[in-house]
Amino acid sequence: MSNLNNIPTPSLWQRIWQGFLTTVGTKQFFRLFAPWVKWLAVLAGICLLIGSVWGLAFAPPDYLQGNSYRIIFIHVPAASLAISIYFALAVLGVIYLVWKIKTANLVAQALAPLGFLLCVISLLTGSIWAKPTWGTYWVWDARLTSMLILAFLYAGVMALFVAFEHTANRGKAAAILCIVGAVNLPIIKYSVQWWNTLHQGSTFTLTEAPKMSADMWMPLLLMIIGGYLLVATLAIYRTNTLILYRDQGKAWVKEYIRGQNK
Amino acid sequence: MQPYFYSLSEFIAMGDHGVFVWSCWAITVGMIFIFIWYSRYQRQALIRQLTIQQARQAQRGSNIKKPSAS
Amino acid sequence: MTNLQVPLLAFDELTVQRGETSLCEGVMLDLTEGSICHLIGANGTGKTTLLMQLAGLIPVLTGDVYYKGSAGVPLQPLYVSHQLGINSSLTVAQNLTFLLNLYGIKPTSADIDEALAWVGLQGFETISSSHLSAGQTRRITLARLYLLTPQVTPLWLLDEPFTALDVDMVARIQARLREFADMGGAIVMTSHQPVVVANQVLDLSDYMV
Amino acid sequence: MTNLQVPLLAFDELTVQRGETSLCEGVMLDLTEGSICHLIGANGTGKTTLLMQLAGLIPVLTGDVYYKGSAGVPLQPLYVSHQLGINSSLTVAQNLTFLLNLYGIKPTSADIDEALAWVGLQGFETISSSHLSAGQTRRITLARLYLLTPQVTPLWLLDEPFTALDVDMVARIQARLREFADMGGAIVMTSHQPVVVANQVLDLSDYMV
Amino acid sequence: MTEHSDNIAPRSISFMQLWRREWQVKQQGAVQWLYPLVLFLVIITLFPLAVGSEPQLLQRLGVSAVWIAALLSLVMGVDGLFKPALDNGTLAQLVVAKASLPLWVLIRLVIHWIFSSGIVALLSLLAVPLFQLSWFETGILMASIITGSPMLLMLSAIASSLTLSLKNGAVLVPLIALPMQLPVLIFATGAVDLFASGLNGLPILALLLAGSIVSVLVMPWVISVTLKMAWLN
Amino acid sequence: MTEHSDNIAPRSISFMQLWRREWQVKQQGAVQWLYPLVLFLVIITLFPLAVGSEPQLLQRLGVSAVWIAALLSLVMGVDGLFKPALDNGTLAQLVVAKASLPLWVLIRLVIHWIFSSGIVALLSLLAVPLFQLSWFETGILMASIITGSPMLLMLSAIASSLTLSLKNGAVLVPLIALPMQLPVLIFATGAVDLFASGLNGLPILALLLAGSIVSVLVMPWVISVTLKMAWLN
Ligand code: HEM
Ligand SMILES: Nc1ncnc2c1ncn2[C@@H]1O[C@H](COP(=O)(O)OP(=O)(O)OP(=O)(O)O)[C@@H](O)[C@H]1O
Ligand SMILES: Nc1ncnc2c1ncn2[C@@H]1O[C@H](COP(=O)(O)OP(=O)(O)OP(=O)(O)O)[C@@H](O)[C@H]1O
Ligand SMILES: [Mg+2]
Ligand SMILES: [Mg+2]
Repeated sequence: MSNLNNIPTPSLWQRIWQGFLTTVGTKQFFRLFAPWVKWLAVLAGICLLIGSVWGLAFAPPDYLQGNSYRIIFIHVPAASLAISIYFALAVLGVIYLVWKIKTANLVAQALAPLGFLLCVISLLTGSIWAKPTWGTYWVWDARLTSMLILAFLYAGVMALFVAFEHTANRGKAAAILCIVGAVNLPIIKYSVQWWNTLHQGSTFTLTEAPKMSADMWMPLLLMIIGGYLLVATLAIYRTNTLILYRDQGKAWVKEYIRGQNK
Repeated sequence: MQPYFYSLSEFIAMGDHGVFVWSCWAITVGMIFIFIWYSRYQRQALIRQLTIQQARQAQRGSNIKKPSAS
Repeated sequence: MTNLQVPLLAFDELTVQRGETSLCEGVMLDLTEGSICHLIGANGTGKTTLLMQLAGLIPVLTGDVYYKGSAGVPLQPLYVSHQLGINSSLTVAQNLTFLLNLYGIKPTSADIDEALAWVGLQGFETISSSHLSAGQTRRITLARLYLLTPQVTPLWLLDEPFTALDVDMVARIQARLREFADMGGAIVMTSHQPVVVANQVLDLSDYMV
Repeated sequence: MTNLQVPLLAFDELTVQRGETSLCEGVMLDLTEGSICHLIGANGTGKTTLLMQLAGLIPVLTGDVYYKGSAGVPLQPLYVSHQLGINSSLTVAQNLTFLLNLYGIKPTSADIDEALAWVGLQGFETISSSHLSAGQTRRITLARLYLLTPQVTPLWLLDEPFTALDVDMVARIQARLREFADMGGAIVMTSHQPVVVANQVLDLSDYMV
Repeated sequence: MTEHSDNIAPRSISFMQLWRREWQVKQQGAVQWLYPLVLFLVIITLFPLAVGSEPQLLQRLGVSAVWIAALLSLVMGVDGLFKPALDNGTLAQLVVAKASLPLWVLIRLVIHWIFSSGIVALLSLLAVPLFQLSWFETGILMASIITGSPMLLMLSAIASSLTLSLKNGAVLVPLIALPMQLPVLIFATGAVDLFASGLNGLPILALLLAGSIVSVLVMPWVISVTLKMAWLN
Repeated sequence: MTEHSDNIAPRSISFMQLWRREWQVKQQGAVQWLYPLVLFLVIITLFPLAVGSEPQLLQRLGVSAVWIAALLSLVMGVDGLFKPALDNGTLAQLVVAKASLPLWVLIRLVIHWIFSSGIVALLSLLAVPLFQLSWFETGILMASIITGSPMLLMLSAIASSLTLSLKNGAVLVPLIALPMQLPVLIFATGAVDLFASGLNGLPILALLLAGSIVSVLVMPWVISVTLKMAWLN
């Protein structure tokens, strides 16, 4: 049996690739990012606190909407994060399916409920805001509807993650759904431009200076940055929980658990 | 920098829009804190469970093969 | 203890039939307590059909069945068929508990553990039934045999109970069948494998129309 | 006629696994043309899982499989499992035709008749498959064995092919297995019943983790 | 000979045990109860999307939209109500062990109802903001769902049991059930309309309630008789 | 040693043979095509009941009613698309025999399409008398169903294949599929509206058509990859 012993030697690139794959392994992810959680949390807290106080107490009111516009400081970060997180899920899905990097799938699983939560927050704050400005809690306007659809998409993704929790297929189905569902993102993003709607167009663009006064957009920017930091914190923390669960049989987890109980 | 509101009651009232603004803030902060608490709870519950499991394994010290708990 | 005059189960000129097609006619049997009757016949003879009639799933249209001396099909026998009565989304223990509840038994968790250990499923209590091999799935249903006594149900109707089981398990089941019969139960079973503990054979081929 | 240097199917240090749980490790086998390998092991050892891996339904993650000398799982083997591939709303002949079509065979109606007669289902061609007994249903799938030759598919993977079959049919199938092996085919099969025609035994219990 | 309790009714499975089992079967996914919620919202969303966002129009369609959602959520799972139990042998075990089949049927249907119409009835409150219905109208809508849907479910269930032993019975279920359900739907939406236009719709609601009560009392028996014919095909 | 055609692609089942089989399977329930009809009629009936019989209003609602019926009839039967083939082993036989799974998926979907959206497209002609739509508008409606529904079906099918190996996956199918399908519905009804108001909806129809063509070309591959994961659980 000559050919049974004839193991092909891996090429250099294969070895480099293998090396890369091991660095994004679950253990490495845990080791690398666990210490960040504290610092990210502190930073996020500072940003959000300053942003909130500034936005609520110091910023001048909008000449049209009065003080109700202060909802913007949570509405916009929540909405924009909800969209970004879904995009991240799609990207992570591709990474998981194409390069078979398990950590990507765990990050996605950790992020999905967070995205759903933010989507629900943006819907709730939006509809509360709608009452004083448009006189009703809900209109079937393109942006609102597409945001609702995003919430449904999140619900589907979460349902799939939960349903496959205990199988070898974990996350594959959800990854595929994230990718297929991502075609909706442009529709949500550009619904305001495609259809004439009640909802506000973009204020922040990369090409133009913001039309708001600095006292309004500065706290908003702080809130957005704080929001992203908070999401990063929670994503790392939750991913690490999933890693501990997934790798509970491994020696390094046992070691870690022993360390925790000292 | 100047605070926009002169008094606390004014700050709470926010013109006529206090209800809307504060309910938004309450909902958001509440939900996010519950989420953070839940994430922490999950981690702690897992660590507790794994600790118990380890203690049991150590105690038995045998290698009875159990099907994976999946 | 047993009254040998009155058989536990008897047929007289029974017709095995499904709808309007008769498969076997004039089938006769006397089954006393302590008997293990091996029902044989080639594929498609009507063995499963006969057991379904005895279990009360298909009506007996021609001929008589006597149970404990009075006319009528058996009351609440144990019936093990190809369809195991197992819901694949429940755990092993949940399924077994339900199958025992059906006979008015409230198994303690020690009972369940013991019965599952008997069929070699110790440690599988909380595993979903869909994550088992062919033989293991059948073992869940067969774990009942360990806990059922003639006081609960004196008649067992078993349709190919050895399917997919390994040799050890087949031997253990056979031993249990003997034990049950000795305690005063009676068994009608089919199998295309030899049943060494059987003390009675009914060949349905003899009655085919 | 056969080249004895290159086995038809070989494993080297194969791990039988489902998802992340390994069931058996380091399984070795060399299967030449003319071999009938009887895979044995208690319930839940991993026999079905191994056959599914060979059939290409579950990936082989650790260890190597060689088919006709080159690495990879077999191309288009015959696979008979507990799930028979029979749609109960189609007739017997329609089901058999489909199962043969899958291997690029266009059976004439004489072929179908002959194959069904071989499994004792003559006259059942236009009967709905749901109206058959347990053994008869399995016979539909097994009727393929009569028409498949090593030219079409040199490797058969049979998971408990004798389940629910009567003694005559088991004997007939075994004779056919021998015939197929003698024509240059190879067979891997599981069964908890003795397989007298097997000339090789692989006991998975030896490799359990 | 020790008389083996010949004349005593056989001891069989109790109500609580049956209930626990059916609950366990339904419970598998802990988030199960979320599905009807999302499904309801999605179906509700279909209407404004297809019809356009005029509040006036939506207000008029609100009641039908909620009712269609209720109907669909009832009908959707209904072919899985008895078929799996037949296929996996549970039904045979119940029959052989002389369990009370009507009781089992009732328990299964009650649990199915809770997770479909029951939740939809609760969710119909969402029609207030989404379709700008008034609270009063929504209350009536809720009442009409609660009184009407048991009858709808029973009709679906009998259709489902009738087609049980057929090979592709599943397709037939809505076919048999829907024509019978249509009148219920018409009455129910009619009642809400009457109230909305200031008239008294109570007699119609009472009629629906009576129909539901009768069918809940009678149908489990009819269904269990039908179920027992499953092996006769 | 006789070389067993090692390097020749294996001979497997042909297009015609697959088609014949799927057709036979579908044929068994000969009344299959009645189902979308009944569903269609129920939904159609409810609209006039809900909004009253003003011709003006009904005319506007016709398009939406037909589209909702088309969508729901596509979604409803879809959980039976692949599950039975997995359970009875057909799918395993296809995979092992190296049959072209994308081809099989496509054939199954085409046949399903004919008996759901295909029929609804035909039935949409009924909108002419029922809702007093113009022939022109009905033609556009039909065109929009024909161009849009293949994409809807593909989305349903991917949802169905994703939940294949789940015990109670059937509930999840509409949950996953409908959100992705909503935008199609928006575009399709929007196109008909545009035409009705004298504008050019052709670009939107073309967009739908393009989407459908792309998804018909791509999705069978994605679905067959997903189907092959069914045994991994
Ligand atoms: C339920 C109702 C609402 C939903 C679902 C919603 C959703 C969204 C979304 C998705 C964004 C885009 C975020 C991004 O692109 O990063 C956004 C931004 C925004 N929304 Fe809303 N919104 C709602 C109600 C409102 C109301 C009532 C107002 C105020 C009149 C409002 C004002 C804004 C503003 C000013 C922005 C920032 C626009 C920009 O800078 O891009 N929204 N909203
Ligand atoms: N559902 C059914 N409808 C109509 N006829 C059936 C049905 N099931 C079985 N039959 C017919 O009844 C006959 C007897 O079937 P039965 O299942 O009783 O056989 P059996 O003796 O148990 O065979 P096996 O050894 O294969 O299990 C068969 O010839 C079959 O054709
Ligand atoms: N779908 C599944 N998901 C997870 N684990 C499974 C699944 N099916 C089987 N197993 C596990 O894999 C192991 C091997 O199963 P397999 O079906 O290969 O056994 P087998 O040797 O064929 O047994 P039998 O003789 O009973 O057919 C079993 O211990 C079982 O617990
Ligand atoms: Mg039989
Ligand atoms: Mg097996």
